Amino acid sequence: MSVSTLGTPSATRLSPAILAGLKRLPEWLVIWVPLLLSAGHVVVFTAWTTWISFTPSTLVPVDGWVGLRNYTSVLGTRNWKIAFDNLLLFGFGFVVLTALVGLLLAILIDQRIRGENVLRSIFLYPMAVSFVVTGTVWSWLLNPGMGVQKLVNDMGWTSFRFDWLVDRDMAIWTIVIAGIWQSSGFAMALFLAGLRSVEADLIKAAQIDGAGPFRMYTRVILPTLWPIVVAVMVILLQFAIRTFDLVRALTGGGPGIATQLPALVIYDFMFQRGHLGRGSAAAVMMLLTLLGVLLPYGAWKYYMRRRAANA
Amino acid sequence: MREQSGFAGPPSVGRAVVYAVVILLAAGYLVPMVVVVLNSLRTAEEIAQTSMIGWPKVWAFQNYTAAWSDFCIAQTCSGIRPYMLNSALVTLPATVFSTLLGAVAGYAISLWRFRGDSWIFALVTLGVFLPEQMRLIPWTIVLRDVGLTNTLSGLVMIHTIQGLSFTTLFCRNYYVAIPQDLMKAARIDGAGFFRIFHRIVMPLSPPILIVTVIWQFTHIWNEFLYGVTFTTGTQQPVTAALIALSASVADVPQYGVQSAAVVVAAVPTLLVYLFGGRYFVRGLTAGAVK
Amino acid sequence: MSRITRRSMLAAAGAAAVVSAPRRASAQAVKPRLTAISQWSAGSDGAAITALGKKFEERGGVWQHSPVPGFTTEMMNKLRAQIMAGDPPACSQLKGPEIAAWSKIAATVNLDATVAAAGYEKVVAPDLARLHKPGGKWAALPLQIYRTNTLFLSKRALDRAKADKLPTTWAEFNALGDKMKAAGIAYPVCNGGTRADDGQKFEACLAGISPTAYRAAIMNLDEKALKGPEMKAAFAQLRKLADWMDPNTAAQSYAVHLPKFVAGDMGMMIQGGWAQGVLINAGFKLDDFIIAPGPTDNGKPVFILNADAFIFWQRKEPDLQAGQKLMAELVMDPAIQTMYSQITGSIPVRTDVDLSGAGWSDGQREAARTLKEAVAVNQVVLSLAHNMAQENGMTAAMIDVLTEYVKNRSITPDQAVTRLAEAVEGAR
Amino acid sequence: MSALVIRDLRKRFGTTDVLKGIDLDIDSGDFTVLVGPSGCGKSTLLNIIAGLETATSGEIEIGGRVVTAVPPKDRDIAMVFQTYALYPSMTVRQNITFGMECRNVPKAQQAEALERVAKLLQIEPLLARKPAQLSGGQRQRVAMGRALVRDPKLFLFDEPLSNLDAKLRVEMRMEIKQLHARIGASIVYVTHDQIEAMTMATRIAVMNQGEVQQFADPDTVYNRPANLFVARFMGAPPMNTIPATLEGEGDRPVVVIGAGEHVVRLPAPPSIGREWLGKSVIVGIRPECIAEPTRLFGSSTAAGLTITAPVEMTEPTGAETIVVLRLGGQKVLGRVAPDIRLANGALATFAVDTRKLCLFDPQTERLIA
Repeated sequence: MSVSTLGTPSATRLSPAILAGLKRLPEWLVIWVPLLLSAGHVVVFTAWTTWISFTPSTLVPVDGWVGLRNYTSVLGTRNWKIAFDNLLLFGFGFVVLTALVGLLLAILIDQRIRGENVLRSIFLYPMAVSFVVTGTVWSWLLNPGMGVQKLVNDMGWTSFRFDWLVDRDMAIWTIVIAGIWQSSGFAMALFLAGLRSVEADLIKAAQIDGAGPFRMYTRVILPTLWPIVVAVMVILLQFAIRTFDLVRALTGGGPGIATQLPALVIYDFMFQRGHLGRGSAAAVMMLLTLLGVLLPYGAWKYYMRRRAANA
Repeated sequence: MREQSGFAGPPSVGRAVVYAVVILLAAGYLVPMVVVVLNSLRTAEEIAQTSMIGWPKVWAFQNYTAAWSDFCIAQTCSGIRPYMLNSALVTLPATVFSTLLGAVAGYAISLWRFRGDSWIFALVTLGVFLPEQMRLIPWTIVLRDVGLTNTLSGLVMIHTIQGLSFTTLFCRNYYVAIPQDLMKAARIDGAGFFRIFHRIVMPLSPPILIVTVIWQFTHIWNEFLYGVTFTTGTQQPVTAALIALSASVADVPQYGVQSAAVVVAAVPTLLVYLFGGRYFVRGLTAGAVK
Repeated sequence: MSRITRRSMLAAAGAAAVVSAPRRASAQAVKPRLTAISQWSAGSDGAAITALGKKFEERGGVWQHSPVPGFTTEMMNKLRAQIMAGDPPACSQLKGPEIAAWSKIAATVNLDATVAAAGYEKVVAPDLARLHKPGGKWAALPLQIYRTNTLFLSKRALDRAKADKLPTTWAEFNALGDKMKAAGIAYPVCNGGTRADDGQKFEACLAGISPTAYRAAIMNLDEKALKGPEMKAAFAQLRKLADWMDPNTAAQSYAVHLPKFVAGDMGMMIQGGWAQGVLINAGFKLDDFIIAPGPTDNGKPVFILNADAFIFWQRKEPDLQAGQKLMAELVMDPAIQTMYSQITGSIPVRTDVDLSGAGWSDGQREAARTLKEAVAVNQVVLSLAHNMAQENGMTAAMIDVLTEYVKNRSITPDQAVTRLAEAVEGAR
Repeated sequence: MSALVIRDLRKRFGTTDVLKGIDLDIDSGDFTVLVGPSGCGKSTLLNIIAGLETATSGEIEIGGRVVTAVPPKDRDIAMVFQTYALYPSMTVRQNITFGMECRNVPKAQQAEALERVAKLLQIEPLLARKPAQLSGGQRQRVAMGRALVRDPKLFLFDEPLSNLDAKLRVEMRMEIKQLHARIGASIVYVTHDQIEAMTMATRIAVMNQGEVQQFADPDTVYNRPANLFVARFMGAPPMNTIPATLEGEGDRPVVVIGAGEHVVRLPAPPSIGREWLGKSVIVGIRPECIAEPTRLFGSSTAAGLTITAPVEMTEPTGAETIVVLRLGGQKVLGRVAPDIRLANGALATFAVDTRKLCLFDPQTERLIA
């Protein structure tokens, strides 16, 4: 009896604001729990890695403070220098060329050709295959002793050389080739979608203006694809930065250490060499480089939005 | 919006060139698959004694039985079959969870706009750039602390949380194109957060959901590092089984069976692309909500 | 939540400890169980460890082996995750100086009593024994041994070069190489393209030139020895080898070259003893090739040693403890070592195993004999390329230099000596 | 009774004040048009009325109930959007009944309401279609239908006609006006088109820079604009505003425009205060108050007065001819009969309707007489 009299008024005493809040609780949970988990893991993991980069951690994380020693020691290795140079080269080459190839494929497929479905599937399927498989198969194909070069040589053109895989200076481009093969289909799909949503009036207008196919694409259609280009670039950049399995299977970082990339160096230091601290330092430096690219872009976008809002 | 933007030029040299280029490129794209499929039909001995690239002398169809149900990983001789199941048990729930939660999150960020949304979106998006290698040890600690070490549920959790970066990014960018007026109209009609999502946003979403499902499915299916580190024994995903087949220094590489296993293991992702791919471009094209 | 879980786990563990005390008397009755991690999942490695598991089960044990396929690094990731989760396997694959390094991050089992009971210490090469006794106590047991400086010669290449004598010194090796080249053999040296392949060629050169210098420079990282004349000579010899290799080798296994090797298009191969099994499994015949000890310039046999081992992690569970004891006994058992080595092509750790039986090949007999002789003249050294000489961090830093040197002919031996010394300094 | 009361409503985005204290009181049954140039805050105001955005401060009352903190669905309003905002995945029928579905209205009642609205708007044949299969005008009707079916206390229209072509726009304008007359609903209608405002409204609120410049019936807004902004915004072409000085001739104040040869003197409105004598003012004259000399303004000729001014240009529109003349150094528009043609540069005589002169304070820009 006394329990129920205590219970009922307290239930009705809930203020309307709390009631309204309770009603919205499910949606708050659905929005915030995943977002906070996702954003939280990014923040916490990055912070943790940063912390570890200042500790003397080797096989397992330990507390302690060694200042910048891990950083100087990573910066002192040739691996890091090579990896960093390669990231710039590979990042640029892979992103730009994949986008271009993807665009070319999209334009070709967009020419009212027969068998579009089949062709599209052919260009897309490499996305479905794991990087390990891609790397392995391309290491056969690009190997001068058994792949393309051998095939051409055997066909009679004996002076033909395609030995980038074993050429220290060119090996990084074999990773670009395999990467293009794997990712250009995705770029193609996005571009094709973009091409197909260009307003028909725009094309009519350009046709009336007498634009030929080349001018049509370069001056009229492509400029409208700008947002898609940015999306493609971001996705490809993310690929480039995280490229790991592909290199491990294709060149193993070689010839020598000529095709090291930051993701490999990070993994190598952290786990192969048992230097968690140095590996973390490498990871932090890579993320800082990335922020160096992303922050200006973000700031620019923010500025453009502010300008648009104020206009 | 149009179905095609090609220009009906004269049926001339130009078109012939287009066809020639497309067919040449398509053939080039197919080469790696052809090589793998051919190797999957050659015996290990034949490959070892000749070259990695070649036409089968004898068709070794037994590679497929070996890959599917016979070859041994340590004392377990069951082929990749059980590992395929493990991969499915991780990939399917993780794909569904990350896609759904990402869709809701993207919807909330793009259409509801709340305080701090752009910050949290920036952080979530940053997640796509974090190398997996960097996250390995933190995940180890997390799994230990939530008690999911060596469980498939642990992998599902990891892939769901990590996958949210992609799915949220994709969905948010797609949903931004939904006009705000639609949201206003729905709110005046009395629809709440979930009803708008369910009745208005979801029906518009198949294109982007197909994209995220394809993306998540292939990435989780092909993932290796977490798969071997966070599972044990017979719980391992199929990628681990594939690697088990690859050469160690002390062994002749089992290229024949390995290639067969690669082909079999790639079937689910290839199917996803084949069936999803049809809606992929069409979906993206229809993306602009009028 | 996490803290609660961990605390409750601790409590449970404590309770288990209390409960287990009075039961100690009946500990013998418990069924031995072993949880093990290794990277040996398939092929002859997988077959060997599976056979070991069968023996374990025959002795009444429960065998729970989880292979971690892939590189050793992945196996170590798994081990690390298990250790950090407070759940290390009862036993795991680990080798060389890593045994000492890892035994610092988690408690290991003291195997001294079991080893003493088996009288094992007397029959193991001292250098090898030392690696498995971090802090002077046995914590790990070697399982099998490979020689990494085994010389394989192609019969057909020898015939083409009209060679009548196997090379025993580097000078003879070089002469034979020249002869082969002159006979039209494009690549007198057969090599794979992995980092370990390149490192292994270097260690064969240096140890063949001077095992003493190898011990000082590579195993003890002596600064003076690292810049010594033997180092330069070794790099010069390595350059000769590199010039004779097929430049079209990317990061592939040496196994892809075996057809050319057997056909006589490649002449000589310095590999681990395991290459014999690979050749046979690829369908080639024993009379397609000849196995010989690697070149040594001082007339006495040099054995570069690579050994796989198991480390035993401390567990409280009586059944796991019983399993560890059983496993240790099995690993030291000459019959088990015989079974294991006959499957993988290695040689037994015990120097007292008789290899005259039918299950052994001439190559294995020769290697075992050489090991015995090399132990006698103190010319057994530990392999750098196979992570026996240094911890992984140092090994990787050194091999970076070696593999670059092999792949880049513009680096002079002098430069290489300097770079190697710098790399060692940087990784210390 | 008031359908909508807005009290001291303010909205601030960051550092920008979008609404600077809006007060409006709209009677039940009124067709109120919020008109103003883009960026004046009218759409924000409408969104706040709907509850789609929250005000920084201030109060809103709909149908006698304070709704400031009430979510849109509970405000008893309906809204028609510029983009129509039809749910693309639903049929016309579902689009119209979605709101009722959300409020758990019984199916039978939904069908009844749907039928009523479909008949009213003549969209019965379209009910099974999806929005993508409709023409612009049809979409507009469906959007209206979705609003009408609710039978709310207040209708909100956000530039509903601006996506239609000119002919359709005129038709729909009339239809909406008739609809309003028939159902007598209270409507708040946002537009930037002052013709829509003039033709449809019973009350017009002219907005600029986050403030209501004038809130009155269309005639007042047109003839007695509260300030220079309203004067220049309403009407096409807009009211001429010319600097002048006020002089007293006896007890009759006179507006003097220009100086020297082309000086023009017009009688000032008698209501102008004596304190303005000798000061400069701005005089506002609607173009239709400047006509050919034979035009008779109203019934009295007393208002008639002629001036002579140089013609700069003429624009025949068919129904009339717009003349650009120069008055006191300013370009001034006049409207003359359609068949009149004047040579550029020639001096011409015009009749001026002085009854409708407005005078503004050049400093405050407010109407002073």
